[in-house]
Amino acid sequence: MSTPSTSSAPAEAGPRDKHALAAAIARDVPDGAYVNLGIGQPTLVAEHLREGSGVVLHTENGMLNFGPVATGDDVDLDLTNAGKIPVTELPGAAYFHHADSFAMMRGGHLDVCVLGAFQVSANGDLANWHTGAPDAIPAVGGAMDLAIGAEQVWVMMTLFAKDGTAKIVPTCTYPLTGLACVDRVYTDLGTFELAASRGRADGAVVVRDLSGISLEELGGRLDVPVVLG
Amino acid sequence: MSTPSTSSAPAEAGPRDKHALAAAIARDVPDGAYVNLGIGQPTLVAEHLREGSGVVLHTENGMLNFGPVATGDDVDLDLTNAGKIPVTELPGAAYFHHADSFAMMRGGHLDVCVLGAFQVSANGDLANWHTGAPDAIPAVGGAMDLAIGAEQVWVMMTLFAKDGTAKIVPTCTYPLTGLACVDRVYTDLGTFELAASRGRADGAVVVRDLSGISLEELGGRLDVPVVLG
Amino acid sequence: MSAASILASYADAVADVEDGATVLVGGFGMAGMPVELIDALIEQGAKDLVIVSNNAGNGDTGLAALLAAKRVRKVVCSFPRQSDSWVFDGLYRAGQIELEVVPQGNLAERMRAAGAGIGAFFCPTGVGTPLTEGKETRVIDGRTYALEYPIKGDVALIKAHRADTMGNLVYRKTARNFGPVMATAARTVIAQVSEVVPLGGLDPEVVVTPSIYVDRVVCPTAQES
Amino acid sequence: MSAASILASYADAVADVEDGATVLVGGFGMAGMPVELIDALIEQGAKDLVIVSNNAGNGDTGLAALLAAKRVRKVVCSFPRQSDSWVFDGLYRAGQIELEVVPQGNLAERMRAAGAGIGAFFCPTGVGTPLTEGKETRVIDGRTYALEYPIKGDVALIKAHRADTMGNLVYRKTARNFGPVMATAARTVIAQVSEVVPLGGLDPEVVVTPSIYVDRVVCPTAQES
Repeated sequence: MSTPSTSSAPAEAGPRDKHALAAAIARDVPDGAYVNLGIGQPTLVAEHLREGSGVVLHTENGMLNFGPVATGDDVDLDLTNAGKIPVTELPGAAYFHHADSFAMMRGGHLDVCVLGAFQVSANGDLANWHTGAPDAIPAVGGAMDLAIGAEQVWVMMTLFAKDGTAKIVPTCTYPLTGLACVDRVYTDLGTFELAASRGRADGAVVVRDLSGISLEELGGRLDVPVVLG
Repeated sequence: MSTPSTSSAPAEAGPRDKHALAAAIARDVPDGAYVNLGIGQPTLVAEHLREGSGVVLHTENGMLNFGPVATGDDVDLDLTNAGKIPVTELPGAAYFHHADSFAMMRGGHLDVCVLGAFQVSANGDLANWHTGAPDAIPAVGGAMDLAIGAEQVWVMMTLFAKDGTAKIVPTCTYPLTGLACVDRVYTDLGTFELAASRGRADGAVVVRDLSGISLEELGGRLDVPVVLG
Repeated sequence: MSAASILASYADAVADVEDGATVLVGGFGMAGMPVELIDALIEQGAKDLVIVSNNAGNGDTGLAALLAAKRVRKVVCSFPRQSDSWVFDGLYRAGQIELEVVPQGNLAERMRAAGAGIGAFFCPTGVGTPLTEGKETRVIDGRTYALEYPIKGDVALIKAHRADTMGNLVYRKTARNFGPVMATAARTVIAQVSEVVPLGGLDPEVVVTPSIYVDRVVCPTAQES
Repeated sequence: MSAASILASYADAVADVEDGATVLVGGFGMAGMPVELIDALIEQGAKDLVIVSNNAGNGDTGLAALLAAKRVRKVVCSFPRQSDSWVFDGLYRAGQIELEVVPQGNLAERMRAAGAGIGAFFCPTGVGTPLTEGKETRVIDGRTYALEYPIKGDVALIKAHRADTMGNLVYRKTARNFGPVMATAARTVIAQVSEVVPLGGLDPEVVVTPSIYVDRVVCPTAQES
């Protein structure tokens, strides 16, 4: 995946690591947006938000405007994020109960949520809660609520699984989290716009910010048409 | 209606005035009950609750445990009951918004509500929001929510309208507020148990506390069977 | 949306309300009624409005004045008829205004549904009465319910007690009433308040309407942002 | 119901929980988890329980201990599988416990519906996924919804921060989570708190769960009533 770019498309030196990816996502979050960052890698986005951006973070366990992870004396077990990690409170925070928190999500009041994924289909179907393995214990948490709730649903993931199979697919084979809900996919090798592609007659996804892969190679390794945007 | 009693049934000296009626209702409210008193005459019940009864009053505009009507310097236009009359706040009060307040009602959490009525049918249908007059402007407020919400729905009314027609009827002719929702009817001439009667094969209503009317006269003036309870 | 704008001018706050808009108006009687915002809306001139509010105006001010100015096509409310609702009464009897009467709890719950992304809900209120005539009904666990749909606003005009500079709101006593629900149910939420406090000036435990729901806060003495 | 009883004994508070009861258990991870009430329930011995909670136990204490004691027939939750959910995992793989996975927001909203007297509601969450398979769906305004039913509890065990002597409750930070919703959805609501304050000791503006919802308040240092 570190093949040098051979395409005429703009390409960075190599694939983006998770920090570069988080930084890229953070740059795209509008100032003042209300944002939910999913458990795991998406939480890294918080570290890259511009000082003074006014971005307000939501956690589905009932809070708006939490701050960095708590350390030392700031740890309070009554104040955690959705990953059950102690966090801090910023001025202007608000607490609310679970039904109100999910009403906020389901009602479309969040501007952006960033989620991890196993698979995303070209039309924006999301699979991120269950591998479909017969012996897996299913656990969904708030993933389905976030997938259908936020105004913009962004996925943060590697483009290919460890075994080399693509995670942007014509049709998800893993159990779905939500239908046609993903607007944008940020990957190590490029950023894909699905919202735009939903309007395309050819079913293609639009890629930008290619990193460490050429458009040609990308086209060869994905089963969905890709155009440069 | 002040005909002396000619029956063997127990009867008080004469019909109960609204204060005697309110006092009778107040005596029946269980200690510690959560109660909503409808606009108009039912609000009189509050004045007759025993000191220390622990009864908590709910007002649908978003408050539990309000106190007497406010006077003088205690008047605060941000603190009113459902009749838009300034009231006071007791220790242990709580404020909440309208959706929460009606969730409380609809969810069956109130023990008792006391409502006025135009008509009540023997099976407990309630008509108290609209006379059916073609030129009347319909206005329902919280009546329908209260009618179906409280654990016990009690009606406070005169038994006969000014024109002498009975207000406990086989079937309501006025537009309904709720179906089979009234448990008990307190009137100037007696107290009627409808909840019990709903189990009776003969469709009779059960009367107690006859006041200023005999069972025979009552039976003659109502179109529903009456038995003494 | 981003954190609320703080405005000192009621006129600026309602400048973009469009003809034909559905406007949710807070208050139960005068408690929580955003009188200054309504006055500004009258001044602004938008017409053919649909007003969703508990009442249909009292006396000659506030909502009643908006109605009297012939700006309202339809009122959705629970209790139009009051001793001092002569403006509405006159228009209604003259056939110059539409009325949808909704039980008070359904009014609140239908707006909550709009704010909470609920498509419709089965509600027991009003079953068997004229107010659910024609509605789909269903028996669930032996009880009959009618299907009720969300009420969404283009704009909500509400009155709160205090705001912080982000737009978090707290209310005062029973003036809270419809405000918090309407704040969730409209595309643009405009709150008039008595005071704007600095960021950090509201305890996060007691915020009733979080800033995410609020677009504009209006307070004549506030510093604009 | 009347104002809450104040108890000093967790054992007394759960003494009447019956075999087969549906028990709503508050908390999100350990925040808001009523650990002492769960311990008392283990001691009490009720079995064949249906537990409704966000998770299915962590480590070897609390809910996990209740599960390990084989008192639970079924768990209704959004997220059973965690790094420290070995007790549940073992029982589940051995076929000794039933599991209903519910999206977290549906878990909350279905309990809210139970408390609010809503018969069922059309919800967009999970449409097209295995978790709405077999559910009635409907297209409303171009969007597809699945019909969801209330979840009612016989008992709710929750943890709040402070109570007054009537049973009004306030919570602390994100430990609030499911507590206020569960308090509306169960026939008998039992809240453990850190402190009981005298009547008038809670500002009526900041009460989160009004006393009407609360049957028993447990605090080891409280004077019983």
